[in-house]
Amino acid sequence: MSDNDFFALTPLLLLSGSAVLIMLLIVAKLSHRIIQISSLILFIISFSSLFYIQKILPYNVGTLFVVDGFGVFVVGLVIFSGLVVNILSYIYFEEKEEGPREYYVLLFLCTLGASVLALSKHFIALFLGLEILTVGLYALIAYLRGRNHSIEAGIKYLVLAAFSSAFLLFGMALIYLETGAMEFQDMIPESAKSLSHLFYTGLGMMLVGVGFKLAVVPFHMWTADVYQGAPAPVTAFIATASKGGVLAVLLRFFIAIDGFKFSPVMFTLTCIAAVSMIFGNLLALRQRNLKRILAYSSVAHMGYLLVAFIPGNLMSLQAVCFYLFTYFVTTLSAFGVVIMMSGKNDDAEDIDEYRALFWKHPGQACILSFAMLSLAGIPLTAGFTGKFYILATAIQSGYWPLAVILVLSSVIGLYYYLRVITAMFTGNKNTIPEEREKHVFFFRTGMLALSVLGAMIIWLGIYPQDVISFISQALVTSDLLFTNF
Amino acid sequence: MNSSVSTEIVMLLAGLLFVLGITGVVIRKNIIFMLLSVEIMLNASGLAFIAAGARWGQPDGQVMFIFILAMAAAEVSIGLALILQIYHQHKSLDIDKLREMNG
Amino acid sequence: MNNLLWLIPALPLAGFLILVAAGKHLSNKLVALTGVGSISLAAVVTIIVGFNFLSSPPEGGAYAQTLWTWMDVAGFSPKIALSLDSLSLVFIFVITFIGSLIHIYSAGFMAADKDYSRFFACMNLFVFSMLVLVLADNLLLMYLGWEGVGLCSYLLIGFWYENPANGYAARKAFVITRIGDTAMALGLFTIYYQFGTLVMSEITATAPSVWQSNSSIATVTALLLLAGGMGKSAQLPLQTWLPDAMAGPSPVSALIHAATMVTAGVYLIARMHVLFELSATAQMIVAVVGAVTLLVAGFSALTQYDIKRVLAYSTISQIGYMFLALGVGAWTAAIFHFMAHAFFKALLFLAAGAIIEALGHEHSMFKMGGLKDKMPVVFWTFLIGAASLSALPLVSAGFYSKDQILWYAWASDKGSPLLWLTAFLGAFTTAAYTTRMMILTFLGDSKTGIGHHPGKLMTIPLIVLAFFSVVAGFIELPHNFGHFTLFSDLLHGVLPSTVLRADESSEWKFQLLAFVATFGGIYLVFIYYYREPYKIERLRESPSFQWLYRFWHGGWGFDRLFDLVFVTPFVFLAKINKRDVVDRFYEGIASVTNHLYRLLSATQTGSLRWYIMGMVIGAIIILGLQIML
Amino acid sequence: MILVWLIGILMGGGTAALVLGQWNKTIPRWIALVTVLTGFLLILIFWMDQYQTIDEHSADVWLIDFKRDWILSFGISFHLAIDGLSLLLLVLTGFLGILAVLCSWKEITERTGFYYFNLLWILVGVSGVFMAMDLFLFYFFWEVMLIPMYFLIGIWGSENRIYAAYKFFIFTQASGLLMLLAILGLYFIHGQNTGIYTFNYFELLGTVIPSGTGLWLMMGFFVAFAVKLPVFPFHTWLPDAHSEAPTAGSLILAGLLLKTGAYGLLRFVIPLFPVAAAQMALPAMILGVIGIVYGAVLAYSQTDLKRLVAFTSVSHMGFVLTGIFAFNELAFQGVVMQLVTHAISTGALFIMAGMIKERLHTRDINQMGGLWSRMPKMGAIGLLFAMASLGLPGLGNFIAEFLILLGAFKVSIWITVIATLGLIFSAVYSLRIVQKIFWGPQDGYGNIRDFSLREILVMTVLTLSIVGLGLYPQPVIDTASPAIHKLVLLLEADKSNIGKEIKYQESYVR
Repeated sequence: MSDNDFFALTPLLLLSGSAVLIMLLIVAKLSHRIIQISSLILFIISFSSLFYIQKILPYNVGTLFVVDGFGVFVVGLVIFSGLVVNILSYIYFEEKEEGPREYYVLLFLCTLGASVLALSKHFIALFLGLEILTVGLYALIAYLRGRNHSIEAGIKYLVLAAFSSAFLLFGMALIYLETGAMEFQDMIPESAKSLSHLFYTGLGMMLVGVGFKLAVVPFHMWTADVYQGAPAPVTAFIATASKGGVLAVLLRFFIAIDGFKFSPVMFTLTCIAAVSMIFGNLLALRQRNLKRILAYSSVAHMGYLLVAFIPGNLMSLQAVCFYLFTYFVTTLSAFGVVIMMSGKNDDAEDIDEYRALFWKHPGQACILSFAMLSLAGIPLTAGFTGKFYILATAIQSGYWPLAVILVLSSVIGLYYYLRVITAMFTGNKNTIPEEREKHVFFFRTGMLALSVLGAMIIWLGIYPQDVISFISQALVTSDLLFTNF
Repeated sequence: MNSSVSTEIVMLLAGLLFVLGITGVVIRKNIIFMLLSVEIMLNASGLAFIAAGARWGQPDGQVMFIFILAMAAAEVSIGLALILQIYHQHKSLDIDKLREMNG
Repeated sequence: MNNLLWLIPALPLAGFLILVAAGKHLSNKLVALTGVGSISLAAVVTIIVGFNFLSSPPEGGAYAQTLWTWMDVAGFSPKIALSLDSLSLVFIFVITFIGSLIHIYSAGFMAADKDYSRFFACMNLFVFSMLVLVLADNLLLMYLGWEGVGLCSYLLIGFWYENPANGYAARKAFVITRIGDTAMALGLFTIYYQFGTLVMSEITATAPSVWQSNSSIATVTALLLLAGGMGKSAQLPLQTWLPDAMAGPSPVSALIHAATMVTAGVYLIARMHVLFELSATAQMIVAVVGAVTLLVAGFSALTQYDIKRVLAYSTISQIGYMFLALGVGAWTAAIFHFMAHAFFKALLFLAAGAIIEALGHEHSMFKMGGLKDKMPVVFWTFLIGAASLSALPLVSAGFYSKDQILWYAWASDKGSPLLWLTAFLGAFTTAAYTTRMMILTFLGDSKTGIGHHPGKLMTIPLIVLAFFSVVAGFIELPHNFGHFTLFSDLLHGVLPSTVLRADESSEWKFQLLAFVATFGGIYLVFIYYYREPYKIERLRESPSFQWLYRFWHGGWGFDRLFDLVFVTPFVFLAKINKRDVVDRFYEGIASVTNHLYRLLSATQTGSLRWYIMGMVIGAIIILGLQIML
Repeated sequence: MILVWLIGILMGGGTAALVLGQWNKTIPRWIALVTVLTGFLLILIFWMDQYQTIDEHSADVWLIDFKRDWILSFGISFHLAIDGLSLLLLVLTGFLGILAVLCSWKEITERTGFYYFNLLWILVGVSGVFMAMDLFLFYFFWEVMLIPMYFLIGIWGSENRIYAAYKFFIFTQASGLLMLLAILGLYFIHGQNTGIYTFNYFELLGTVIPSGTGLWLMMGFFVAFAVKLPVFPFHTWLPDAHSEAPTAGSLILAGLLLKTGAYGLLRFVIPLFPVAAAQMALPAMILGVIGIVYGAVLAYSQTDLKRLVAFTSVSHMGFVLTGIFAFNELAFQGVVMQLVTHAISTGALFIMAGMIKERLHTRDINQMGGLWSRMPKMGAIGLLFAMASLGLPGLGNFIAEFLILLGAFKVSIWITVIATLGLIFSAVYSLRIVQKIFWGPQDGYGNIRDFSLREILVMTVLTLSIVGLGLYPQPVIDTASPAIHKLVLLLEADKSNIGKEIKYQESYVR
């Protein structure tokens, strides 16, 4: 490995280094507060390193990784998500757990895993990233082991994730068997005709594995339980970083093997997208648990993302990136409010706990409203621009049925997003937890972070041009562009 | 490298193991057995990798197998920890009793 | 002088605005002064303008005054413009003159009412609308007046709104006339697209060249206008509102439901006579409608208890005569009868109002009686009015006007023996119910004590009207008694003269027959009701007579028929659909969605094994798809 | 620039009301009043200024045009422009805005800051809709109207407000998304035809669209506008929303939000898809007529005053739809008049309903009666607007309905004949209002007062406008006429092009 290789991998190295460093700090028996702050700083450093490596993009690190604009963009999102989760975690864990320090190590590891995924261009790297992420998540989900739901969620996630990993691995093995290559771009078949059933089977099994991670129908059933059972910050992380990384690698994989020309696969994906949008929205319809609502909503949103994904052209790439961005921001702010609202014993799950939030704490209520409206795709918010982008992509390539399904299902979705907002301005219950007073600094920081997220939602809704240009720029320096476009 | 066993046979074995694993996961109620079955599935994949590597005469398959082993180990360790907790809380390892979250 | 024309409608409007804006703060005296004053001034201006008109007839036979362009859209540019010709002159004279008399009467009649100013405001608005109706130079502006009088009629019928029955009567009146109005609006559309204008003089000038005689478009258009007229003028089958409209105060009945508004249909048809002349069918229908109406209403009038309802049916019947006249092409005769009718019917209503007021709001004639000596002024004036109504030969205005119609019904080229026969029968009936009313009200024993006598404000208008009820007839005399044709000469600038098919020399025979009808009617009723009342008692016992009596009393069952055919189904549909059946569809969608949610939600069992099962099935489907496709 | 100012003032005012509302409950309403007054004056002065120069036959109908790049990647610009039609509707927006603030003056006592914020932001959305000449921007404003309205209904509405708010939001959003699809379809068709990807309205005009696709795209727009208008089978959100909203909400819903639907049909559906719109004309007119009759019948059966008035809106908007698809100048001008006068008359009825509710605490007309003797002023005004609603000549609505019917008569006699049934039914329901509320025996209400000074002011202004429009509608007609004229020319040009159109289609089909 050359110096340049190391240079290109700086963010990953920083992340793994941070994990080690935090571990050492824990050994030094430093307080939660210090660990939190130092991990915050480390996150910021890792995040800034992304800008630092801009100039050498795109860059191939051996056969395993490619550091290009697209990858860096997704890594940026992932680290950003880790950063936000980190900021919001202090109060949440301080109230609940005796030793919340290891949590930060795991957070770094998971971030690392998702980042590795986003940069990988090889089965081994893919597997590695996926497992770093997943194994970390097992622990994170069950982190608050005192709670019943945590353990239940943990074991469900563990069994299912391992189960799906097995599918993924078997699929990879089949493809490897068929093509003799583990690096994505080497397994490009000359023509679709020469492909055997074995290859398709392999691809199908990989879809099962990836489908689980993305939580699309029919592999969505775990989502709600895990979202509900996991600590709210972890849920936020699962909802964003883990899905973003997996989607990135899926995209990279498909572009590399030009999977868009395999009609059975694309047909499958189309069905999955359609069913995910419909089922996701329907499942959330009268759900009263906010975390479960967000879980089902994420199912639908993954469906939307697949709609953008399916056309498989440059615009679809941009749409996916843009939507991921808006989805990250939105989901993080939604969960952010949940985290802030959560009390000592339980998360603020039931939407009744949000009654009258508008009058009691307008700031949080506004941010949650923004998030909900954004998820619903109402103009003025990021979600609308994102959805607009997706619709444009779909229509440009003539995927009218998908576009129509997207529209109709998001109408169903409207109902439950509105229910959350409605809950916030009805009733008179005071549910603001008291401990906010104890951690004024962290509370303020948290609110600041949330406000920034809220502002970003609006900013993306009103003036998305900067981000769109930024994404186009990032994609220009993407390896995957040169190979197939 | 001369292989006396054809790739097809090994793949068939891997496939069988995989299906066996699936069956195990689906029909067993005891969490430990479920975990075990998942391990079987993972190992089936590992086997498939080795076979594939063998077919192309590359070490990559075996590398992958080692990774799989490592990951399986990590997974099992966390899994067992969780199972302990479950037993602690529920006094049972019946997975069907663990369905508090639904809807 | 024609620039004074705008003042005629403007004065009542000003009165209305003052009363609306400040009515609550003015004393009753000031209110009356404003109300009566504005109309009287309008009457004065009318007389000045009319005098001018007669002394120096304008070119083209009409004064015109354009105030402003109402709107201008794609060549459709109706103007707010007034036009005065001899026809409208007759009308505005009647409206302002009788209007001011009735206002004066009302000042006394309504004195005790708490809503004194509201009453005068509405009355002023009515006079304004009516003047706009007859002065309008185009059909659209006329339509404004047309609907405006409808509104005022509504407001005044429902003047005593606290009794819901009055409100319902008002609503009925408005809605039924609206049906006619709507047909008329359609007529307006047709006319606009046929002639490219709604100015009446232009239409009448160009119609004969645009339309062929008896073309179907002419018939349809004429019939649509007729429908408008039928609504306003309470002709069959839209007559049912007028008897109920008697819920309003008596001056209202006198002004609106006798003298002016209800004759708007006559005005409309006379004004658009060219269109009707182009279609023999339409004109015949006008005649038939008139003939049938006059008979139907006449028989109904014979059986009423309520004095105002008698008068109401009588009004319908008399307007039927006017329609008959229009239908047979006796244009001036119709207008002449309108004028005579305005005088004597206003008189009758006002007198009836005085009686009702005096008897403490007693409407039933069977509870009156013996008023001849107690209220002499009312009696005598009422008698003159009744004489005129029953067309007492030679001395009453009604005789001259009705006689003309009877004659033309026979003699005009569009007349027929059958039409004459109905008119003749009608004359008989008219005499009969008038006499019945007189006998029941004024003769016999007194049954109800008199509260207070009408004051001068009320009696003077009665006397003036009585005077005109006699005198008005003499301006138009048949050729065999002096052949004085002042009135028809006046109108011949606007309305064509009637083409006769019979020889004028036979007219005396018909006059003689009319004598017989009138006196026959009077005599018969006199015998049955006064001289030998047991006869009527005996008659009442026969079931078929009872049935007939009830049938006529109920206005020939029209109300029940309409209720059955239109009102009940409408109300029923409205009731059952109150919650909007379309919404059920959307609720259906919502509930399907909800069911889907339940169904899907049930799949989220929480059981890990179930989830795995789901994944396995999903995997099988996906792999199946990969292999199959 | 004046357009940007208008939007800016409203936005700023709203935000200021929200922020300052934290301190004091009465400040927001003053801020709101000043804001809407400023906005109204601004646009009114502009109107006065332009009125003399408006010429029916001038080729350039656009009075102002303001354009800045917004999202370049999609060819989206911040493009505002107005012609006479938009100008009229903007004036109406300002006018009703003032009334809305005034009639909320006493009614809203809770969370005033947020209330006026929402109110003003609805106005932002509405004015934006009337000005936007970029389809994306249009859609953007189209949706911006919804959220604050949702809050307005959901927070300050009456008992069943949540249901109503949902229904309102979901109906309009669902149809709006279909429009978004259609907008995108148009965008790409235009892009593929010309290579220029833009949402600019002026560029998209005259896009050659294969006829099958054109019909679908047109339907996308049509449904969105039909729901807003509302057209017969899509009307069911309206009674709920209207009856549950606070007075100002009902006022703005009826007065402005419904108008955006008609505006959209005139501005987008017909010019962008003349061929498809022509195919749609007969069904649309039939729907309009059904709406007229159906709305009227339902209005008759209602016992909730606001619901009743809401159904009358359905009926009146049926006239609008019929008029729009009659495709001639008379009908178009009638439609414009109807938009303005319906806003005033129905708005007045809603305000009145609000005032009655304030006094009697009920909207059930069966529990009212005899109010005339207690409140003669309100009685007179109520009567006047009931009359306006039934189309009494001399009041603005008559002109509108007459022109529409006259225009429609040219196209289809039978449809017009059925539409005139609406005139009869409108008499039936309007008089029912008068009968049930003002007439009849008076019950033992407590101490109720007649109009206060503020209420007199509001009602006087409304009365003067409706009478003024009834007797001299020419300013409105003149202002709208260049735009209408252009629309008619476009349709005529299109008629003569029908032969060519078919050739186009063949070549496109390959």
